[in-house]
Amino acid sequence: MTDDQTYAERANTWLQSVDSEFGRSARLGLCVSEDLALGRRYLAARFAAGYAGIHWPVEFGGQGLGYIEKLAFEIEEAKFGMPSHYFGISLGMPIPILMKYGADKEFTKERVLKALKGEEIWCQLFSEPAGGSDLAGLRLRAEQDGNGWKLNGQKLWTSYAQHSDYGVIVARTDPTVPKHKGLTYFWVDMKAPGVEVRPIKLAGGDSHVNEVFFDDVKLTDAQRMSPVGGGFGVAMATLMIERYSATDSAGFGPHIDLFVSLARETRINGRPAIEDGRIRSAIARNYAMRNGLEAITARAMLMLQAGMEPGPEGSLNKLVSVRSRQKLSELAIDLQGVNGLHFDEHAPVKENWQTSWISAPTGRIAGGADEMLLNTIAERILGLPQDHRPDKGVPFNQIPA
Amino acid sequence: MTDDQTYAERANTWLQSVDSEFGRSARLGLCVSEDLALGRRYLAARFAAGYAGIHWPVEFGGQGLGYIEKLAFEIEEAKFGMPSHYFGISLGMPIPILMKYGADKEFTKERVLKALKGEEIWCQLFSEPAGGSDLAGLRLRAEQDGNGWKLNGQKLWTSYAQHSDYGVIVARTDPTVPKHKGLTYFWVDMKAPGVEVRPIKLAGGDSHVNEVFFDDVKLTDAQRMSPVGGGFGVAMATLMIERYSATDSAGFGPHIDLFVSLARETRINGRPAIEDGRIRSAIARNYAMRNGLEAITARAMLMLQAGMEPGPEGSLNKLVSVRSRQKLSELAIDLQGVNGLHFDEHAPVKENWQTSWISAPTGRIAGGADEMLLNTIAERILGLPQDHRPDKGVPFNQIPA
Amino acid sequence: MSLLYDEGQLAIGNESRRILEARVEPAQMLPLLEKQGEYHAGFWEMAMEQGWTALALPEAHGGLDLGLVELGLIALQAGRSLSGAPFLTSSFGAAKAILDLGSDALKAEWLPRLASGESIGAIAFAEDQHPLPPVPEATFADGKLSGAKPAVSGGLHADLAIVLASMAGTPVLVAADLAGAQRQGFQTFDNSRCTANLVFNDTPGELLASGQQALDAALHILAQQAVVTAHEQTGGAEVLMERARDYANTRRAFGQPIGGFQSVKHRIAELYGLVELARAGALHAAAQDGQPDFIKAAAAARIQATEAYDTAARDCVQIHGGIGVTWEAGLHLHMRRARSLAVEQGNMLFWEDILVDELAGETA
Amino acid sequence: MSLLYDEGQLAIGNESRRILEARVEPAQMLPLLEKQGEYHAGFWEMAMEQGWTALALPEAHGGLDLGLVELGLIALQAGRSLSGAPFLTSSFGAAKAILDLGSDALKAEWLPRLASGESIGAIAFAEDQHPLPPVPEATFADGKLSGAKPAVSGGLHADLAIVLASMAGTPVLVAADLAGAQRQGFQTFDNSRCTANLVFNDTPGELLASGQQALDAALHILAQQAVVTAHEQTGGAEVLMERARDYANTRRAFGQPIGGFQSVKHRIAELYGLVELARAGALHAAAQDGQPDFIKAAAAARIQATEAYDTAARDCVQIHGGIGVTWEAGLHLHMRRARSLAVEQGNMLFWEDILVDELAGETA
Repeated sequence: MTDDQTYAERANTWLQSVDSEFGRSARLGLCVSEDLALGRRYLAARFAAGYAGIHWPVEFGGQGLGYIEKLAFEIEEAKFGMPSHYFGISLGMPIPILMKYGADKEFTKERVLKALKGEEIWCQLFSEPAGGSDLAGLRLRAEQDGNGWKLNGQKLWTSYAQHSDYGVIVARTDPTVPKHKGLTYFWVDMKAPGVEVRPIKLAGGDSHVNEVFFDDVKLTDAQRMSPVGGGFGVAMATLMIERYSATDSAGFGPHIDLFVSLARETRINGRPAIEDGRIRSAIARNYAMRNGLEAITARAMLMLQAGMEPGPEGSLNKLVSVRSRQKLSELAIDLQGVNGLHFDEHAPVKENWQTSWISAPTGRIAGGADEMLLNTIAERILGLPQDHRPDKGVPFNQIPA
Repeated sequence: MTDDQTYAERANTWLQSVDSEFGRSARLGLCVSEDLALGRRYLAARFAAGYAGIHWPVEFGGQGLGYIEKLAFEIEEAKFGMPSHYFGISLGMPIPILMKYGADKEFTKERVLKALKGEEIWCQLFSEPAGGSDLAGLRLRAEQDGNGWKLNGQKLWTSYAQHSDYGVIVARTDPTVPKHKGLTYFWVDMKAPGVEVRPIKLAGGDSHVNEVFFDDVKLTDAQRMSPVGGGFGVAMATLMIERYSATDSAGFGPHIDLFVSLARETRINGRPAIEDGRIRSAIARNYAMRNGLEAITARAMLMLQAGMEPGPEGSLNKLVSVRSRQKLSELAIDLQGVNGLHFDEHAPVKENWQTSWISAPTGRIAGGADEMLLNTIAERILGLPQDHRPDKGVPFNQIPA
Repeated sequence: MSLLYDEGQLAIGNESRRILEARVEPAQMLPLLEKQGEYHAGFWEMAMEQGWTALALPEAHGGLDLGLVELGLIALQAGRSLSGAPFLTSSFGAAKAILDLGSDALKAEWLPRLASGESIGAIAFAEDQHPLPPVPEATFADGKLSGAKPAVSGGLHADLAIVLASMAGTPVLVAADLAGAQRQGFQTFDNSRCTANLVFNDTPGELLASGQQALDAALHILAQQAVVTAHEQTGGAEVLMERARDYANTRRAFGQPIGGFQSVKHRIAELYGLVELARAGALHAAAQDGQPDFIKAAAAARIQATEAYDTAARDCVQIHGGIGVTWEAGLHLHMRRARSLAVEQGNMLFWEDILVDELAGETA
Repeated sequence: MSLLYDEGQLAIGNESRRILEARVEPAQMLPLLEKQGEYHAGFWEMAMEQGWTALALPEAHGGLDLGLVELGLIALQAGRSLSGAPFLTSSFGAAKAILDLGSDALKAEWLPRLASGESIGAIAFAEDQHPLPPVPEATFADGKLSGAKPAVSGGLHADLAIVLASMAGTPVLVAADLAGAQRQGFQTFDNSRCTANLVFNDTPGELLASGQQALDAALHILAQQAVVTAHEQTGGAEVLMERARDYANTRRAFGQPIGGFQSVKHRIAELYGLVELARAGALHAAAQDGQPDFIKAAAAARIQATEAYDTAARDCVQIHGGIGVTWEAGLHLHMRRARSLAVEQGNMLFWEDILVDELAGETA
């Protein structure tokens, strides 16, 4: 048995031991605030057990282990449905970026520790009403204000902002230069005066994303995390991290086995659905595709283990898996016949075809819309021409809105 | 029974009477030149029987009837597999354009009559190596030469050029103005010195399209069919005629009934393929789609009858039907199992899945590639923005090749 | 019937569209999602006052003597504005059943009230995954119904249900006054459909047909409802295609309207194609009502329209990006409606099988 | 086996690619389409001289003791340059059958000759639409084969065939020297596959397995061939994706490279995805050889690779426009090859069913 298999087994044993306290069953019927509170207690326990910041330096309270161990733990953790998603973005992008670009080491250390223990949550303030896919097109202004800065404007689609203590933010510090060149990267105190968070209700009824308004919010220059005008690079670095966060060949929806079980329990024209060619084809095609994605991920892990850089094909996962999850969920609803009309908006997306279906479009848009992912593959991997961009090189304040 | 039904019945009766002489069975095993000769005799007979130029003015040898009668006859004619396709383009576009734009009425009348009787064939010289989809990007030059013109350059994808006596051609008469504005429309004698026709062999093994080279080919100014620089408009008029030429919900491939029969004769895992959900779905989806196309065509015919202009949805036919024919033909090959490997390159496309499959890509490209048709729908019907075109308004001789 | 609308029919289409757009705000549908069993009262009042409820019924019974083509026109417009109640289709189906199979007494009792809209009808054929169970579990004996019918669209408010049950092992079609039945509502992803399980406990009912005749009649009623629904689905797909087009023409990214990117532009063009194919198929089927190949035409229309609406919902949301998945934007109302209409009248799998059986029969 | 190629494996891939690109011109394949039963002799000589024929066989029998992963690497490169003969796969399958089931005498007789390539093997399992008929019509009795096997890939040149026949109603696997059989060639859309009907007339054969064991063995051999073929299909899809990319970067229309239009650009990006999924699936399956879930892995790889190659052929031609459908451009060679590889090892429908049976068994 390989080291990371033993590691996974140890992790699983620990997760078992706290399952009844934090796991799926413990979360049943909790409202968001109760669930979040439980999540904070789970993170504290996870930290104490030595499963926090697994691949982070020890000096920051991490375990100093490898990316493999981190992924292995996440795979085990997912099996128990632990309440850790509130902290996923916080520990996923902002904190690592803070560790890398944070000026004040002491301050950084303190934040990282509190984040690992679930005491503090960070959010990522990138998207704006004017530009979901077009990050560099953002409008939120940061103006010199004495030795510091003053933020005015609005962010959109900020996940968990309503629970966040801090956030990382990209703002326009110079509207007179081309759009990529006028941005600067800061961290911001979400409790500071002038910050207003308004949750946005999504199609499925949940509200984990927010509008965030900034009205003369004051920052010290110490909160700046990039050179003035050098914010786009740090923002890109932040997004690149996402590529390496845990993938899911099920597109973050139900596992194919659940569809197979459904096909065994349901009937088409009186015969078991599993015997119907249409259903068999859907199962086989989805399984084959997911099997390919999993082989890609497995190979990437082996390369990381061997100290190699995994290939760009890792970027296929979200594009392919979420899109197919959407159609498979629709088919699952059809398969249930009139019973498929039943709906429980709180049913877990990874176990319920209805919530999987209603939230799938968010998955196809958040973290890079399908079309943007295809462009990235075409341009960065295959070297095909960039799209026509009339705004290229044009001073931002001269681009027609 | 409506008038056009009686008309169709009369046509059918006549076609029956000449079936043994010209129909499917009579053509079996003929080489192209024999088949073409038979086709000329068929057109003579068709003319004598009063089924030529059905909706054309009597003064040009037509029957002076309506578009409905013309379509009705074509539908009947198709059932017998008559050898008329060599003359389809000739009578479809060039001759109508000649009737409309031909300067010399006597000359025109003579040409129209000979074309209707199958004694002469016209081709349409539009596409060039440099621009299949981009018609206005053509390079073939027509230079002033005394009172006339001199053609130099190359055309490509010219159907039946090797059998043609005349052709209509678009040439660049002024390279110093934006590309749409420098074109002029002529007719040309395909037997004139300097014209060289080289057949192109296609993927399926057949060679009905050609390269045509023009080396100092002389034209009189009487052969000009548009104002100098006004050729693009006439070219567009030519292409618009295609929209109203007979449509085929089978994408010019086999009828869905043939797929149903195949599914009844073949087995999947020992059970009749027609009972397999995958095959049932393919049949149902294709039938439903074709049923929609046919309803669109039927409604268009009623509108024409009522003197109304049919809606733009007529332009869907080729896009939707040929694309789906391609995949259905592939499935039909799969369905035949190892027997599906058999191939007869001369088998009629409307009755054989292998030749239908191998020639389907040509159908998706000729007469407007799928992508161009989607652009046309998006721009002309839905008012969506035109693609970015760096060459817009740029003098032709300054566009980088 | 012709594939060309006459002036009267065009007027019906235009007038219903005008009044629906004037009186029904899609936003008004949002709160209905969060309540169980509430429908858009304004929509239903309009349907009654405009005579849409009476449209396809004979004059003799208080109807307007028009047909599927006209009702389809209304349904298409209703689909554009997310028809606020499912009764237009279900009452029509129920009335048709009674008209074709009911006794004079039954006709006299129900048809005028269904035509006026004061009574609401429902169809209770399906059981679990089978839209037309050949031997239903719900039973009928001595003029009384027992057992349950799951997830009946409009069941929470229907006064009358046409029930497919079995009598001593043979299928029967029964008309039942729901005063004597129990309704169990539940949460659906499209609550304004007022879906409920109907539970019968020696509920009195009147036999309409039995054996093969019952199954044939049930399929015919389902097919007629499917054609009305195909129009409704076409209307929904059409309005989504228009919203996608309008958004793509105004929303800018990378310095141009996103409609300038072929991934967006071609997807909308494909939606146009799906909408026109669905429209043509639905009209063709409506015009075939009463013809021998009506079932075939209805199945084809149903398949094309279901694909059009589901695809339009998927793509229109995707084209809208982030805003498309917000509650307020309300595009999810169409996502939900596309799915509920796809399921209610028998899913794609069912209609594919019906159609192929018809086609295979021909080439036999 | 690992999902990471080791240095030796990488060397095999690079070397085979180098030599194939140096010695095989796709254009050389065009004339083969118009002759019946001719294959690319240069390709097959190369396969012998490079030891590709011996790759996956044990040293004891003149092989190189390597496995499916290495053979897959060769097949992928061969697929890129339209492998000029089908024997690499068919001889491997035949050899495997004899290795697993044959007598020592049979092994001694055939394996060295198959390893060296001087003899060619073929698999004759399918009958009409069934890749693995449970009760074949070809029969075996008293050590003699009778009846026919249709459209056997490589059949025109094979010296040995592994035949799935039936003996008194039970399936049997038989090794037959084709010296005693009749070959009927015919025109296919991919003539260099040298496909032929094999007709047996009391042709002597040796029994390898019978009953369920014969069917299991046949499925296992077919699955191993399917994995080799999945690599070949992946290579074909990969080279088509590259050709589409290169053409889109150079061909200009409307004043820019057509790769600047998202309809072209995104389609090529989708092809990249299909190629990488096929590659990963094929390698995973090869690495699973000998493991309990090999059949499942092989079926998944086969399905993904078949979809990749068919789609790449369709889209690459479309992206090339007019030039793409000319005989000279030769893209139709890939269209044809994609289809013949899709059919030869059991079509998509067959492998979907195999995979689902495996999966359904698990969740049972």
